[in-house]
This record gives sequence, structure tokens and C-alpha cells, in this order.
Amino acid sequence: MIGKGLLKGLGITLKHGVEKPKTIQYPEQRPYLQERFRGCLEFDYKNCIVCGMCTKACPNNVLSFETAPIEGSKKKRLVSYTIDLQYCMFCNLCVEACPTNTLFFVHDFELSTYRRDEIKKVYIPPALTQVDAGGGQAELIPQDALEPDREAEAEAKRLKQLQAMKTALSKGGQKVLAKYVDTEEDAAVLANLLQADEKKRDKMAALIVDDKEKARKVAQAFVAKERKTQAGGEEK
Amino acid sequence: MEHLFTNIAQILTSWMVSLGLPPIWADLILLIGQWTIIVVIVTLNVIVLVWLERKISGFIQERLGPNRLGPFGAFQTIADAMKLLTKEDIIPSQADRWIFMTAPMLFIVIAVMLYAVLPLGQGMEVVDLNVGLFYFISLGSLSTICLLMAGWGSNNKWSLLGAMRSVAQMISYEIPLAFSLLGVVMLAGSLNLSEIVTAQNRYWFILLQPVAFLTYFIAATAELNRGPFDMPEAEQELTAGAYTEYTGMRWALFFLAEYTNLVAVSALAATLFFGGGQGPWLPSWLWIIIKTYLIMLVFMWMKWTFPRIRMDHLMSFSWKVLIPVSLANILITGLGIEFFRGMGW
Amino acid sequence: MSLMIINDLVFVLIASITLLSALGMVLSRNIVHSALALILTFIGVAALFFNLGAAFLGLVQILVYAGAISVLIIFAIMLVMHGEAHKTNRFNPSLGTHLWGGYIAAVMTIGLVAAIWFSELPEVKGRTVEDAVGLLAGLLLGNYVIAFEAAAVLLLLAVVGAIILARGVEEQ
Amino acid sequence: MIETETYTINIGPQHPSTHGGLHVEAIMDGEEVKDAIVHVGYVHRSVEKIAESRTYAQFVPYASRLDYLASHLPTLGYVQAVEKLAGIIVPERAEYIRVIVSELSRIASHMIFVGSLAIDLGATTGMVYCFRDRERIMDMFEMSSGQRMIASYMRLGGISADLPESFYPAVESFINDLPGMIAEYHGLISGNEILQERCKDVGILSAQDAVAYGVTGPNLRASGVDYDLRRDDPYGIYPRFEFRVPTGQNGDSWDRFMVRIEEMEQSGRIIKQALRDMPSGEIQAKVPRILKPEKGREVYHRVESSKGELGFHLVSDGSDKPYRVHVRAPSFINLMVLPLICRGGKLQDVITNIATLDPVLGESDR
Repeated sequence: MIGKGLLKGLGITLKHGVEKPKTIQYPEQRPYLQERFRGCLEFDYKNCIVCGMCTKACPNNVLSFETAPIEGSKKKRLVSYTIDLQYCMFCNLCVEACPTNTLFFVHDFELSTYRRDEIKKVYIPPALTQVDAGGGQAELIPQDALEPDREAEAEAKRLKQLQAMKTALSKGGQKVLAKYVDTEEDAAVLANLLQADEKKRDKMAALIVDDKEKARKVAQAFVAKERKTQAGGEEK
Repeated sequence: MEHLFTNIAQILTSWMVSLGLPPIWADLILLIGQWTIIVVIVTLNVIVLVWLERKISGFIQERLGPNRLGPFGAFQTIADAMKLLTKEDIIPSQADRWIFMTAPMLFIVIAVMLYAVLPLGQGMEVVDLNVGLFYFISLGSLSTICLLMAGWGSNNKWSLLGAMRSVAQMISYEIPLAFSLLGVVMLAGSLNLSEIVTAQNRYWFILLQPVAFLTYFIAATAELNRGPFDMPEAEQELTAGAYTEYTGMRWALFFLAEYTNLVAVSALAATLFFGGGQGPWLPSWLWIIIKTYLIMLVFMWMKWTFPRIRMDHLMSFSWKVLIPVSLANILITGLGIEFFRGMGW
Repeated sequence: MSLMIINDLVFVLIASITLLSALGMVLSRNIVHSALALILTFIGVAALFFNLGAAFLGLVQILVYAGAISVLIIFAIMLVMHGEAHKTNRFNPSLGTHLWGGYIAAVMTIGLVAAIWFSELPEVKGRTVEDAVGLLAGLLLGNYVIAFEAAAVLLLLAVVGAIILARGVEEQ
Repeated sequence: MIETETYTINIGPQHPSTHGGLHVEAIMDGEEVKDAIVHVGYVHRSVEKIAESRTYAQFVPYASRLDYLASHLPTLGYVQAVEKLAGIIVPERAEYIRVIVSELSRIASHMIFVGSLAIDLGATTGMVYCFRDRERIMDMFEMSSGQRMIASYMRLGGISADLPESFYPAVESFINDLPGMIAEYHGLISGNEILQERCKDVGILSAQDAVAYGVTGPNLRASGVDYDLRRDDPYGIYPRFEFRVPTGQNGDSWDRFMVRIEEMEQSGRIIKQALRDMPSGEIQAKVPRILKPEKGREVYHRVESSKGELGFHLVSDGSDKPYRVHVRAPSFINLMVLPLICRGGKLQDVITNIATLDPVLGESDR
């Protein structure tokens, strides 16, 4: 019968018309990108050994770099490295060719720029300084290697301490706590309390690491409160 | 509620007469007022319709449709209209200037004129013409000329081809359109649209004339140049057919007129086959709006489902299927009326 | 009083549009423009019918003449047209034909004016036809049914003849 | 008798339904097409010349860009041609993975075909559904190769990376859902009487003409010639798989459509078998970093792409770059029958014919 196919088509569109949309509302909802997705080509100068395999592998002359000789050495050092992304085919050949994972793709795919030269990425490694490598030999290392990030180091140290304190408290930690309360008995009460309550445990650990004075006060307050509730419970 | 608008009109007339205006002038001013309101409503309605069409196409295609500007993207069409208004008005150098420029204006004028006889509620037609239905059909035939003017004036082969197609199509489909309406006229015994509505007090004519409704619906789709019969536009074949060379507001006028025609044809279908403003609880003007919108939804649903029919199939479908069917429908209707009259109904 | 004045004004307006478009049809150099002006003339005549209270006739005028016949004319023009459009309706260069045309037109005009002048037209004052459609239908399908059917058969024959002519192209 | 004048109408190069930069000069008599002249070359990128200045390995991403709708297939053709030239033996597992991604590419390409036919005939929604389903294949390509459309996944002697774990459930669920998708296309697109009217008996290409013009692929099979390189001149590990070669009878647009729909099903079958039989192991053969094939060696290798017989003719001059690369592009050759099948049809049939010939202009113009 003519018209049957038409009605069936109408049925299909109606069915999908009431379904939920399958599209992603892009700027608010980000697309899910697979792990291997190749967005933007990036360069990490720290690993670069200036071998030039990448430029040889590239089919489209995207990559180029400048070198300068290192005094007293056969090696060369990198002066600048240029990725001209407008010619990039994202073919992954350079990444496969690179022996030291200096080149890699990141998931950033919003590469459009207003001007042609903005898409050209130039990496200039920091200037090299001569340091005494011991034994009268001089070695060239990047400048920022000399100035280690103190703040980051401190933060890392603090985090490490915090983690250690947390594990200690979760396993009891009566000895540690004894420093902050008056009696051994109090320490036992506090240890029990902290073992039961994760929130308080975390707070205590943070205080012990950061501010010992405040930790003492809070610990005593905890003990007093706990004693009170225990007493209340017994009365009842 | 039912007589809200008619009462307002009456109050206005009597107020103007009390001011000392002769009644004929008062009527004239009221007429002008009614026309202005119709034009404003039609234009605003098109904004809603375009939004609705895009939303429906979005839902059918598992998208959201416009959703950025305003709640549910409702202001998107307004932004589009602003864009069209501010666009450069390009007239091709080889175009037939006057014809090119007047075609869209005439198209919209004819489209708006269709509303003169439509009863938009009980006693709510601008002109209560006793040959209202015939007025509708004959004015509809004029829009052919506008498309032909657009196609000819553009001086573009695609345009001319689109115009020729649309003329052939509209002339062929006017015949089944008129014939399918004849069945209704025979049942109602009048060409007056409000009388046809009154005649549907007992049954809606869709129950008595299902074949007529089907032929009317198909022929109306072709008359409206909507998918699957969008021959004159046919983006994929004729780039944009008769509208290829039009830009900015001139193009928007065509768009406006097409949607205006869509509303008019749907409202006519609601009037002739679905009892016009008849319905329980709600006032008649609200009922006709609801019915018109429901019919328009079906038109849109069809457009986003079907592929475009081929030109020669389109013509042979009209001449070989629709016209015989609608003629047979007239014959059967006539026989039925005589039969029931003989039975003493 | 004012109703009469408005009526007269409307008549003058419609009549002048009709006459101007008729003139435009004759004088236009582009034959497509002529055809479009002809459509405007048809619509003007339809408006005159409306003005006289014969809405049905007016609508028939629009449907048949403005909507259908004029499209036919335009199609015919486009089919036979050669060369550039804006030179298609040029006045005939020969002076003799001009004179002949003018002569015939003058004779026709004088004849028409004389005929109107000397004939006694029945006055239809204050009589409006209530059910014009019904009366027309009664006449066409009652008294003049044979003439009506004969015209229908003639048109059918014309259509068949046109189809035969058109299909001849395919056979070649 | 009435004499009617013909006129020329230019379909393209800027036209919504020419699938890229195609230009068809149609000589019309009213709505009827008297003749059509195909102009190609609007997207010419001189790929063959580029190949002469690239090393063998460097050309792989360019090969991907030939047929961008099924990018694994031209890449497969190219790497296999080079492997033939240099005598490289590809590990088993890599061969299976190549088959899986190539057949997925074929399905993706045919989905585009179905969708673009739908939109060229005015059914916009059909196109959207096809693209929605194709998106799942694109996601799989993103998982395996990191790129969605122009995935330069294959390497000389293998593939660039093994399939990730997430690939297997994705491909299995896709293959299971494939019959449902095809049923939906049948319901919305091919079941539609209007579309059937527009495709049946439109653009009839007889078997004789198809062979004479060198038409290959689904277009040839639609004309009733039972010829599929995967079976008749097998390459890789295709002889191990069981599949049917669908053929049509009339060679009209409808047959070209139905043949492709059935090919999608058969590709699904092949993927299923490949997934079942796939061994574990190496994915990359040892290929010298600088490949220098013997001087004077020539090789012609052809694969069954989604458009037809895709051949690569390589000539080596002993250096690390090919002396000459010629691509036998099926789209280009298939397009040449367009005037033949358009003659006598209507203007709207030209659009149907272009759509059902399924040319990819990137490949046709190179």
C-alpha cells in the first residue's frame, strides 16, 4: 500500500522527536576526549637532546630549531624551537620519532587565533649558566635549575608530614597526642575520639603540622567536651 | 471571554460615533485598525513560527535547536530578523529592477489579504464575504504571479527554473484544492466561511469528508511550497530557486509571506474541517488558534521527514491521482446528499 | 452623502489604475512588463466588479484572468521570445502599419461610443442581487446548460489538441 | 512541431549538492538533461607531486587525505603498496587491526553516502541520523589512532599503536547495534515511497557500459557485475574472511543505494570474524628508519575502497623518496559515467546520480 513507508518515516521521526537530544552543548559541556586524542603539539625543552629526528620525520616542515655550539663540548645546545602549528597535520610522526618524549600532544583543541603568526609557537629555553661540577670541571645547566622552587618544596614537605600524621592518628597515636594534653588518660580519650571521627582527625592532624599552640588548645577542648558527654551518658 | 474582541470593536465604534464621527468613517477607521492588528500579529506570529520550526527540526534530529538567546532560544528569530534588516540589499545589475523589487512586496500583500475573510473566532472576520471561500482560492492563485515575477526579475537560470516549477505546480494543485473544498461547500450549502463553521454544529466535516481533507492537505502543502513539495525553493537542486538572488529584507519578505500563507491555510483547514472556533470551555478565538497550531505542527513534522518529490511525479500525482480522487469525492458527496435528502433528513 | 463621495472616489481611483496599467501595457517596451501590466488591468477590472457589488464575478475575473490566463500569456511569451527582453515590444517601424492601426482603433472607438450612446440601457436602480452565486449557477446549469457543456467540450478538445502538439516533440 | 531551445545550466562549483568542488555543466531542454559535462579539479592539491618530495613514511598522512570519508582505506592501499615494493612482512595482529579499521571506515563512508543521498533529495533528518551513527565510528578511531576523521593510523609495516582496551566493547556494541541502525535507515529513508520513486529507474548504468568506463566498487556491483577485489584479487588477510558480495540487477540509483546498505552489513560480518580470530603479538614489523627500495622496482597495488578500486602505482629510483606515485582514484573514474547516466533524465535526477555515484572530490582531484 502506498503511503505505508511515509507513515513509518513519520513514526520514526516522532519517536526521535520525543527522545532526549544526543548533542553536546559545547562551550558549557566539554566533549569527552579519548586518551590518545591529538589536540595541540607541545614541546618540553628539558628533555630535548637536539637530535633533529623530529624535523626529519615531519612531512610538512612544521618543526624547526636553532642551535648553538657549547664551548668545550661536541654537543649543541638549543637556542629556540619553533612549532608552526598552522601547517601541522597532527599525524604523530614527529612524536613517534622523538627518542626522549620531548614532543607530545595535549588535549587542548581550541587552537584558532586571530592572526597567522599567533599560532606559531616558539620555545626559548632559559639561558645556561656555568656551574662548578666539582673536580675543576664546568657544566652548563639551565638557570632555573639553580633556583629550586622553595615554596613548592615547602609545600611538598608539609603535605608529606600531614599524610604521616593522619596515618599515625588513625592507628591510635596516643604518644603523639600526649604532648598536647595534660594526662595520659586524656590522651587515650582523645585517641579514641579521633579514631572514631575522621573529620576531627583530619583537623587535628592539620593543626599539629601547622600550629602547635592552637593544636594544644583544640585538643584540650575536645577532651573536655568528650568527658562531658560521657558523664552525661552515664547519668542517664 | 467569548465576545471579548467583538465587544471591544463595538465599544470603539460607538465611542467614535459619540464623538461626532459619521458611522461610515468610524467603520473605516475600525477596518484600518483591524488590518493593522492583523499585520502586526502575522509578523509577530512568524517569529514564533520560525522558532517553532527550528525547535521541531531540532527535536526530530535529536538536537536542541536554538537555545542561546533568551529562554529556550526564543529570541533567536528576533536576532535573525535584525540581521536580515541590516543586511545589504543587493539587486543584481542584470536584474529587471522593478519586477525584482516589487515581487516580494506583492507576495506578502497577497498573503496578508487572505486573512480578510478568515473567521478568527465567532463573528471575528474582517469582512463577512458571502463568497469567502472563493475569495480565498482566487487570491491564492495570484501568488503564482509573484513567484514568476521573482524568478523572471532575478535574471538567473536557477530562479527562472524555480519560478517555472512553482507556477506549474501551483496551477496544477489549485484544481484539486478547489475540488476538495467543493465537497465541504456542498455539505454546508454556502461559500461563507462563518456559515460553514455554523454548519459544523453537529459533526466536524473531517468526519464526513475525510478524503476531501486528505486531498486538501496534500494540495495545500504543494500550494505552500513546503516540503515534500518545495519545488520552487529546492535548496539541494536549484540552490534556492526563485529566491536565489534575494538578500536581506527582500528575502525575509518571502519568508514572512510563506509562513503567513502557512498560517492562513492551516486556519482554513481548521475552519472547514475541524469546526473552526467550536469547542468546549475555551472561547472560540482560542480554539481556532489551538487547532491552527496543531495543523501547522503536522505540516512541519512532514517537512522534516520526507524527501522532495520529483517534478514530473509531482505533476502526474496531481493530474492522475489527486484530481480524479477529488472529483470522485464530489460525485459521492452529491449522491450522498441526494440520498439522505430522499430519506427525508 | 459621504458614502456616495467615498464610493465615487474609490471608483475614480480604481478606474485610473486600470486605465494607466492598460496604457502601460500598450506603451511598455518590454513585453514581460506588458504582460504584468495586463494582469494589473485585470485586477483593476475585478475591483470594478467588486465596486458594483458583483463580488463573485470579480473573483472569477481574478482567478481566471489574473491567475490563470495571464500566466499562460507569460509562458507563451517566454517560449517564443528571442533576444533581449527590453527590446521585445518595440513599436513597429513601418509608418503604414502605424496608420492602419490608428485607423482601426479610431473606428472601433467611435463604434463603441456610438453603440453605448444610442442604446437604451435598462436602469437597475436600488436593486441588488442577494444570491448572485445561486442565480448564476441556476442559469449556467439550467437555461444555458447546453451552451455550457458545449464550451466545456470545446475546451477539452483544445486541451487534447495541445497535448498532441506537445507530445509530437518527443516522437521526433 | 515545436522546436525548443536548449540552454546550459552550471551545477557547481558552488552548489549545495555537489559533494565538494564538482562542476557539472548540464545542457538542458526545459527540465530534461540533454547532456552533461563534468569538470573536475577544483580541489586539486597535487598530492601525487607532493609524494615525490616526501619519504615513503611521510606520505602516509597525505594518503589519508585522499578519501577523507574513509581515511583508513587509501592509507591501507598506500602502505600495502610500499610493503610490496620493499618486501616488508606485516605482523598478524597488525593485519587484523587493519582489516577492522578499514571495514569500519567502509561503514562510515557508506553511512555518509546514505545520509548525503537523503539530504540531496531533501530529507534533512535522514542525514542527521546517519551522521549520528557515524559518530560512534569516529569515536572508535579517536580511541585507536587519536584522530577522528583523517586518522593516519597505519604505518609502513604495521600500525602506529595497538588498539586500546576501550576499543573492544565499543566496536562490539556498534556491530550489535548496526542492524538496528540499518533498519532505521530503511524505515526513514529507503522505505519512503517518494525516495523510491526518485531512485528507481534513475541513472541506469548497464553492466556493459560500467565495464567499458572502468567503473568499480559498489557502482559496478549495482550494475550486476560480481566483482570485488577483496574476494577476486585478495590482499592482506581478506581470504580468511567469509562475506557475500552484494550485487544489483538494474544498475539504477536504487540498486547503488541498496548495494551499499548491504555492504555495510557484510562489513559488520567481517569485523565480527576479525575480532574473533585476532591473535595477540607484535603490531609493527622492523622497518628501517630510512627506507630505500631497490632501484627501478615498480609496483601496482590495489585495494577495494568504499568507492571502488583504489590503486597505487609506485616507482622507486633507489632513493628514500618515490620516483613517481600514481593514484588510480575510483571517484574520478566513476564520475566519468555521470554524463552517460544523466542523459535523458530530469534536472533533479542529476542530483540523485551524483549522490548515488558517491564521489569524493578530494580523491578525484588529488
